[in-house]
Amino acid sequence: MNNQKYLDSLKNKTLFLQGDEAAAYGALFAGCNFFAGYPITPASEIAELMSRELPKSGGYYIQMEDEIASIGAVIGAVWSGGKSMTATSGPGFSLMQENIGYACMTESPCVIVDVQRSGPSTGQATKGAQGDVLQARWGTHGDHEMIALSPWSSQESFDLMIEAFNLSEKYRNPVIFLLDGEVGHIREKVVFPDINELNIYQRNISLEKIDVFGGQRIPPMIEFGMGQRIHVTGSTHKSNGMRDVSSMEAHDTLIRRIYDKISSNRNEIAHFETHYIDNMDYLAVSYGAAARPTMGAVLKLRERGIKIGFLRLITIWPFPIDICTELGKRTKKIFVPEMNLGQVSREIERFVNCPVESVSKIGGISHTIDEITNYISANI
Amino acid sequence: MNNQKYLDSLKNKTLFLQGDEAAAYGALFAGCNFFAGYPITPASEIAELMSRELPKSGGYYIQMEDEIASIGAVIGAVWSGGKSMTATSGPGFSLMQENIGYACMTESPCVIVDVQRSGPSTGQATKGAQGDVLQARWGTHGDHEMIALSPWSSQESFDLMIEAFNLSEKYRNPVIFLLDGEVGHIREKVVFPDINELNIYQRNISLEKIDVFGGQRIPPMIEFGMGQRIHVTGSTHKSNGMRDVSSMEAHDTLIRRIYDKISSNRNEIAHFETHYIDNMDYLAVSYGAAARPTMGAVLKLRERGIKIGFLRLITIWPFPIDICTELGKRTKKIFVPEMNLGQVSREIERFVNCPVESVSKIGGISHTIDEITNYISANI
Amino acid sequence: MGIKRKKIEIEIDERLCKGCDICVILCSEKVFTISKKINSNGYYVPIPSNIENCNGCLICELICPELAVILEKTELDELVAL
Amino acid sequence: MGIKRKKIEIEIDERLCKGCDICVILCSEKVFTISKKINSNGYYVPIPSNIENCNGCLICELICPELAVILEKTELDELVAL
Amino acid sequence: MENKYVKYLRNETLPTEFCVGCGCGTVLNLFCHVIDEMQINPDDIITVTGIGCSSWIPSPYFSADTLHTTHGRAIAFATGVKVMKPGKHVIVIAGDGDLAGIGGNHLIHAARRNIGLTVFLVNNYIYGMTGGQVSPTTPSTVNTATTPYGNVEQPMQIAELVAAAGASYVARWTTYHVFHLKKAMKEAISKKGFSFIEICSQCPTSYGKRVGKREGIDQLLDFKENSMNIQNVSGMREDELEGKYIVGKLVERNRLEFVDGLLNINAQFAEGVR
Amino acid sequence: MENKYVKYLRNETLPTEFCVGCGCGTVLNLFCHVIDEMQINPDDIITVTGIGCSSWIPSPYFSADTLHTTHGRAIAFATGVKVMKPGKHVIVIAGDGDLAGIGGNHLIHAARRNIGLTVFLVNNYIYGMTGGQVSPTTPSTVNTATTPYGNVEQPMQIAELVAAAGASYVARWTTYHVFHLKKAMKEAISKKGFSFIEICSQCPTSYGKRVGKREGIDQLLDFKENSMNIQNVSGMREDELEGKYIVGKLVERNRLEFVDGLLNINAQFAEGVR
Amino acid sequence: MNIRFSGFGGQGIILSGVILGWAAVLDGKNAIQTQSYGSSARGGSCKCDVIIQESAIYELEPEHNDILITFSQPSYNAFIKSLKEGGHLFYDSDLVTVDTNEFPCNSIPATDIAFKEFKQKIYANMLMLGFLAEKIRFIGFRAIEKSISQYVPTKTIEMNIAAFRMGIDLAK
Amino acid sequence: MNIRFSGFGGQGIILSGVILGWAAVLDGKNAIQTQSYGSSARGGSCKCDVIIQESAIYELEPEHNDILITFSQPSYNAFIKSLKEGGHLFYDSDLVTVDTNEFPCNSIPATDIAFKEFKQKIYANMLMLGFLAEKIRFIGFRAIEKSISQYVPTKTIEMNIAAFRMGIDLAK
Ligand SMILES: Cc1ncc(C[n+]2csc(CCOP(=O)(O)OP(=O)(O)O)c2C)c(N)n1
Ligand SMILES: Cc1ncc(C[n+]2csc(CCOP(=O)(O)OP(=O)(O)O)c2C)c(N)n1
Ligand code: SF4
Ligand code: SF4
Ligand code: SF4
Ligand code: SF4
Ligand code: SF4
Ligand code: SF4
Ligand SMILES: [Mg+2]
Ligand SMILES: [Mg+2]
Repeated sequence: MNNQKYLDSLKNKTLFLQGDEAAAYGALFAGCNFFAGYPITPASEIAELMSRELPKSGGYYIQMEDEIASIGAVIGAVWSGGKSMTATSGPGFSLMQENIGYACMTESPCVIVDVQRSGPSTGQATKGAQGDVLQARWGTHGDHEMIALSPWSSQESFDLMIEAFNLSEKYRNPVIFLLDGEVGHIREKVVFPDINELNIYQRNISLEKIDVFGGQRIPPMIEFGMGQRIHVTGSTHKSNGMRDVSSMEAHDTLIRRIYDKISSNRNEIAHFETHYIDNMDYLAVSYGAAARPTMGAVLKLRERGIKIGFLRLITIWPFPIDICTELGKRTKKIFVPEMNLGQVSREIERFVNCPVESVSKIGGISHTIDEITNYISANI
Repeated sequence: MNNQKYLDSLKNKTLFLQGDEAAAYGALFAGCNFFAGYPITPASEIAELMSRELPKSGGYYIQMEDEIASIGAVIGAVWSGGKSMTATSGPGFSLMQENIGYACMTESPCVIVDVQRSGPSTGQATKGAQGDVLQARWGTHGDHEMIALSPWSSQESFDLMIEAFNLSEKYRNPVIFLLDGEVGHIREKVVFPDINELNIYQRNISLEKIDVFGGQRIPPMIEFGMGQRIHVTGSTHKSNGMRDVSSMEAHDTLIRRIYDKISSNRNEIAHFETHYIDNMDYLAVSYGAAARPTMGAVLKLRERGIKIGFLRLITIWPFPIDICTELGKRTKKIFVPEMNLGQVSREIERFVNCPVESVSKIGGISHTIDEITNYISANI
Repeated sequence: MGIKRKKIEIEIDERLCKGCDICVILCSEKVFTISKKINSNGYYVPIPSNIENCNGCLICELICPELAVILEKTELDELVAL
Repeated sequence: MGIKRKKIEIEIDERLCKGCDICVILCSEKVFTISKKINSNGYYVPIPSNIENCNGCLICELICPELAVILEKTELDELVAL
Repeated sequence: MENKYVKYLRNETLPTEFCVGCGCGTVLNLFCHVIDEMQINPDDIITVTGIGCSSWIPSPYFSADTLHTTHGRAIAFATGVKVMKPGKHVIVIAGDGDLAGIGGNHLIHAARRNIGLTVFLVNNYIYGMTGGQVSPTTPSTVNTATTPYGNVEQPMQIAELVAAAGASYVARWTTYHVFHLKKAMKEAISKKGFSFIEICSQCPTSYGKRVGKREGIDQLLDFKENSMNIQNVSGMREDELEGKYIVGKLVERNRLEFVDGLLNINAQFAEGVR
Repeated sequence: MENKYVKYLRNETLPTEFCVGCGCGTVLNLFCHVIDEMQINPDDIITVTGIGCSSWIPSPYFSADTLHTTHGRAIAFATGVKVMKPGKHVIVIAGDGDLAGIGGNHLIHAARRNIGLTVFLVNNYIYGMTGGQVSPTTPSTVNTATTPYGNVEQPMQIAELVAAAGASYVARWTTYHVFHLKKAMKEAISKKGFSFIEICSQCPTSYGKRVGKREGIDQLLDFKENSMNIQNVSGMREDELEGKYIVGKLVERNRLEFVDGLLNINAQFAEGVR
Repeated sequence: MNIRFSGFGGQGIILSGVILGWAAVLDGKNAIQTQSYGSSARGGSCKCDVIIQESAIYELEPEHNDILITFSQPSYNAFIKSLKEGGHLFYDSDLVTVDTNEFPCNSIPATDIAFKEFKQKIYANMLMLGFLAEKIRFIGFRAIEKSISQYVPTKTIEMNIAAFRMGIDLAK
Repeated sequence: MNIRFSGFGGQGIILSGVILGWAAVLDGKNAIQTQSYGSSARGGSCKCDVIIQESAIYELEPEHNDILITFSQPSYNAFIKSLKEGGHLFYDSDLVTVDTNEFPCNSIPATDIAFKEFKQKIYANMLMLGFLAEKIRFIGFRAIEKSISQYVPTKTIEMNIAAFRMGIDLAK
């Protein structure tokens, strides 16, 4: 079976899938043909599904000796024409940080799934969390930007994974797919689309020898083996890829371009969903697993006559600054239910002048609707 | 030679030392008796000095096979009674992240030096930078707090390293020593103190079997081999150290305590230096290498009659929130010269309502006094 | 001269045993039999029903994954006519 | 029947040579001599002063760390009386 | 009656959480016997381990100072322990994935460095704790959770590799060979320098069931029937050895122990020789 | 005249930045010869490397597709390359610290997996680029920047280790043995499966000067005088071999190449056999 | 409606929940299913939760269940507190002893029947599912049967459906 | 005052800077010294900067130098632009050809003299340091000699100081 045939065989199917599994299928629909990974709870389901399905669609699954090797192989595959990804959880995500920076620096498109579990360190390995949100942005050394997406359901996990690949190809940047152990493990209905109707971003590959690392904000890529004899390096390089480790200008030009290509397209990359924001006194902001009981709580509070709006972030990085700034002006207080000790709430503080209150819950179990409802009721 | 004799032999000496070397001597004065590391520019000087000096003072130097092993050995040594440290730069610091989280989770006091170089990735290996400031806070997965210090001279590198060990022992937390390649490599005069007049925090060791992981905000430690048969784990644990990976309460109690022991002592940990803040219209905030030309610029601007104050951060994490909040109320604008694309400036934004402007410079060379002076003059 | 006679006692710790039957199958003397009764933990704890056959080889005690086999040898001195 | 005579030309690339003298010392036929003159890069480039002694072993060309030894063998057919 | 070895365990953690018939329990059992027979005070033992089922042997079960580290890093942590506590028995017990998969580099370098650790690697041929993904020791062609169409990699011969890396003592035994294994464990603990035993062990839940051996005993019988002593295999072809467990002692030799090396230097300074 | 092998290099990067007399240049030189003699089009080569002086052989000098990765990870990256480009020659050239120090785990696992990479490890017995710290291959007792009182560790026998890990082809030669090394490089490139050459190389700047061999030629002469062919060392004692360079071919064998294994499975699906 | 299946690993607990959840979806409802699994303790207790609603499901981990199905004493002990007031308890009467009369109870010796009727204990879960389906009648039998045939190995579909139907009969 | 020493690795460039910086400190001034080193290119050009001031030193990397000392053509080429207007150039006359007359120039064939007088080229740096010290007279000779004896191997102190003093004499 080749990829087209394989995807046709899945066309319009409805399945009962875990968020992890849905993400893996999303990747297959996006054209992923290379997966390298290392088992870890609660992300192993992605690897297992990929090991089963990739050979059917003509792709390759490898289990590497660790997570560092996994992300390494993923990047190697990218430059060899692959659409590639890995999946892990916090401990593995920490180990990958050095090479995630390499992917930023070499502008290698790839998707890294972090199914967040209760940390730090080994923590509670089978419990979900949202504790890696700021790590996704700042985990590697040096200045860089990052794209990170966080779905709240199995269906969105599928859909957003396609978007993750598209963004990574379009912006030539790694994309962090911030699942959490809860969304990763709930089984829900997922409807597959028809692959022919999907919008899959095709990698911009140059067959001629051109500047692959500059000259334009997002240069085209090449593929190894086509005769361009390209030089790819994580050291500072000129637009032709050749190392330049002494000139300040080379570094400044490269890093600012890599930074700006994301930050200046913030609004194009930033996805979110709003509810009841036209007529609100308060605002709830949430994402991923925590967004579900938050939505439930918003509905309940509205029923009780409390004018609360809801902003659900889908893109976490680059941070949807504009909508936050705007809504911040129209609310008395912002509540941010998160399964961490307040990470997105910190970011919001940068852009608003109203009080921002983290409604944090840790320990592996997402908020109940009542917990959020009661907290907000008591603190408005 | 034992440690006391060794330190006596250095008493009141004046030397011409690189920031790196001064940090290493500081560690020796603080009682460091174990160093495990892996060479990397621009941090290797620390390892080299330690390999030369530790055996003289009865301590141990090991070069491990990589940075992951280095931080591992450091933590192993801590629980075996060592005062221990490692030193690296961005790439190695990224690799250490998983086990830095382990050190937070197990409350293992140790010092990790990151001599920041121009990143991301391999970047410009011999050039200095301040690009790992937010990584120091958020590099590992899961919720945690962090202590990070950043000296601006060789002398301060020496003095602050002693403080780094003291804080790490007192708060039972890893301390990140955020040197930068510039301060790490300038050679300046350093005066050693008399060890007998120094305030060295002695580890609080319990010889009885007690709760080493709870019961009080900062519990005492034990040392392996004394018969307590302690259980140390990076998994969520009860106050006696035994793993509990299913109870929400166990996780919540542990993580919030580990978090609060730092954040609630923020003002005790936070060191900074202020100049001309009593009478100011503008404020400059800086730290590490960038603080030096900033100080020069502030002096120059003052000469020109511009009322600018200067806040030099010495502690970066926990962030000195109170002084920022207070000064933020008394200034029209805050300028933050940093050798990155704006990292501390982001944090300041959280606490002030005035505009915060990053005066960033990347590419390995710190700002000149004129650059900062001119920038501020043009933007007030 | 004395020849040593050994008295062997075998018991299985109900709290620890998980009924894997490794002792049952590996005992060359068929000392254990499989129980028909489930215990409070939900396991079928073997019964050392033929202790008299035991040759004291200790395999059961050493190989039990739950340290559930308790085997005690008591050595009794005895005079034997040559 | 022809016996092949080889004509060997040796040159050292001034741009590349760093004067490590490895070729000078390892050539068993002492073909190279150490130069007394520094070149524009600051190196003493050897001189292939005894090319006629060269046995064509190729060591110099293969071992030069700078690919600076240029060695060309031209094979000339020649009739030789047996 | 109570099993007299249970006193070496943290009683409140019993019964173990290992699956029924898991070989980890046998290793734990034998380890208790060894400590008892060697009359080692557990206060003089520091166990260090990683993440995985096998890592639970010391953490939490065996009652000694215990450092339960991150996945793959036990030997690195143990290195710091041994340097600061050279007089203690520093014993690492963990799995194939942990010590030879993600942690393989620490393993070979510790062996090379010849630091005086004792390492018991419990090789159950699989990633047990995470539910049965292929490990570096999974035999070729076996189907696992991540090799649904058969493993195309070759299994690592860990003991041979550690021997090549420079260890002072290397052996391989299975959980079936309780007497040999017990003896080897004693030798390893007594040996100065880096000592290592690869213990082939059954994992009915995550591995056995994938090779038609659903109960612990099934794999034990396989060990029994298919083991060959290393002394008898020289000259045999690779294919003849397939499916065999090569047991026995691979290496025993004397080299400078690493911490001794460090201590020598320090002693020279202490004595003013340097 | 121009050296006809210079065309294999990125001309604008010459002269190299290697120190005077550095062995890396010789490896580069021989590599050009090999490619020329094998008539391989450099467009069919993908070089992958790490961080270190030796890594500069492919990056930037040799003109082919070049992936200059992070320190120690070249083989991991190369694995992704080879899987996606099985028809290309994927060649890894890097240092002892890079491939066998920090990167040792990738090395042994790639060897075990038998993925069709060609690896040339330039062993200069030191961390050259960072200025002369002890490496896993630094001989015992040598003083380096981080072993000022002598190295107390034992050097890794990399070739032996890689052989034990399962590689298809393993050899060791020195930069002095230009003809043998050239031949071995050809064999390694031709060999299906994981092939590996440990190349003992001089580093006058960071290593040689610490052992009284300040010029490149001094170490070359040491290689010349102290090398022994592996065929002649069997039965010799460890101490007799001290200071010797054991050169020759250690292993050549045929095993299933990893990517072939993957391709077989995919082919079965493509052909509907599965 | 929040339903929790519980018991030992290996009793088909999770499969029951997945089948029920998917059946609910086939029946046009919203459903999510979650499961908890121990790390190494494969023999320990395990649970599988299913939430079924007409409206969108926002809560992922409900505090209380409407229905608890249990196949082992330890899991009964662990989860009986999670049952809502007025919630329904289902259990295997051979394996669980109930020590409360707070809740409406429904039990069959499912494991024993499975072993006797189908020669394998593993069919106990489908027996119980049929029993539950008939007692509660919230999901159509057709949907459940369709779900069963999608989730069990092809060779065992018939047997599983037979067990399911026997469960229904036992409830009548 | 900003002083830059430059040349090839191995010419003792960095040592010169360190000695001078430390001498300034011994002389009661503030001084910082920095150096740049290539990654692998040990033979390439290298530089060493010293800043000496009465007041506290806040600038770490000055854009312009008051004094440039150079021991090789490539480093001369690279750094001549960094010299301030009116700055002083010092160089080894055998190794460097100067192509500008913008600056006051001072040169001696230091390497050659060192080889002839002290049998080792390595003393060129101390010759130049003495030459510089006498020409500029900003740091006391005593301080410099003390600094030399702290930084060079004990066995070579005498020779180094002799070279330094010869440098002074050459400048007179
Ligand atoms: C960095 C990291 N990666 C992955 C994991 C997930 N993980 C936990 S245990 C394990 C493997 C266990 O296998 P093994 O070491 O063989 O031990 P076993 O359970 O088989 O005894 C893995 C991959 C982790 N905890 N940390
Ligand atoms: C993660 C990381 N750690 C450390 C370094 C610093 N570093 C650069 S090259 C190198 C070692 C080089 O030694 P080797 O691999 O033997 O190569 P050589 O220079 O000797 O050829 C090191 C440690 C780095 N770049 N990245
Ligand atoms: S071997 Fe142990 S656990 Fe297994 S049945 Fe026998 S006593 Fe019970
Ligand atoms: S000691 Fe030996 S013979 Fe006796 S019961 Fe145990 S296994 Fe059987
Ligand atoms: S070997 Fe090459 S670089 Fe060295 S001297 Fe000869 S030609 Fe020059
Ligand atoms: S080819 Fe051989 S003989 Fe001729 S110059 Fe070169 S090394 Fe000497
Ligand atoms: S999964 Fe395997 S190794 Fe883990 S406890 Fe169960 S049987 Fe033992
Ligand atoms: S430091 Fe050593 S390996 Fe690096 S270029 Fe110089 S001689 Fe070669
Ligand atoms: Mg295992
Ligand atoms: Mg090296």
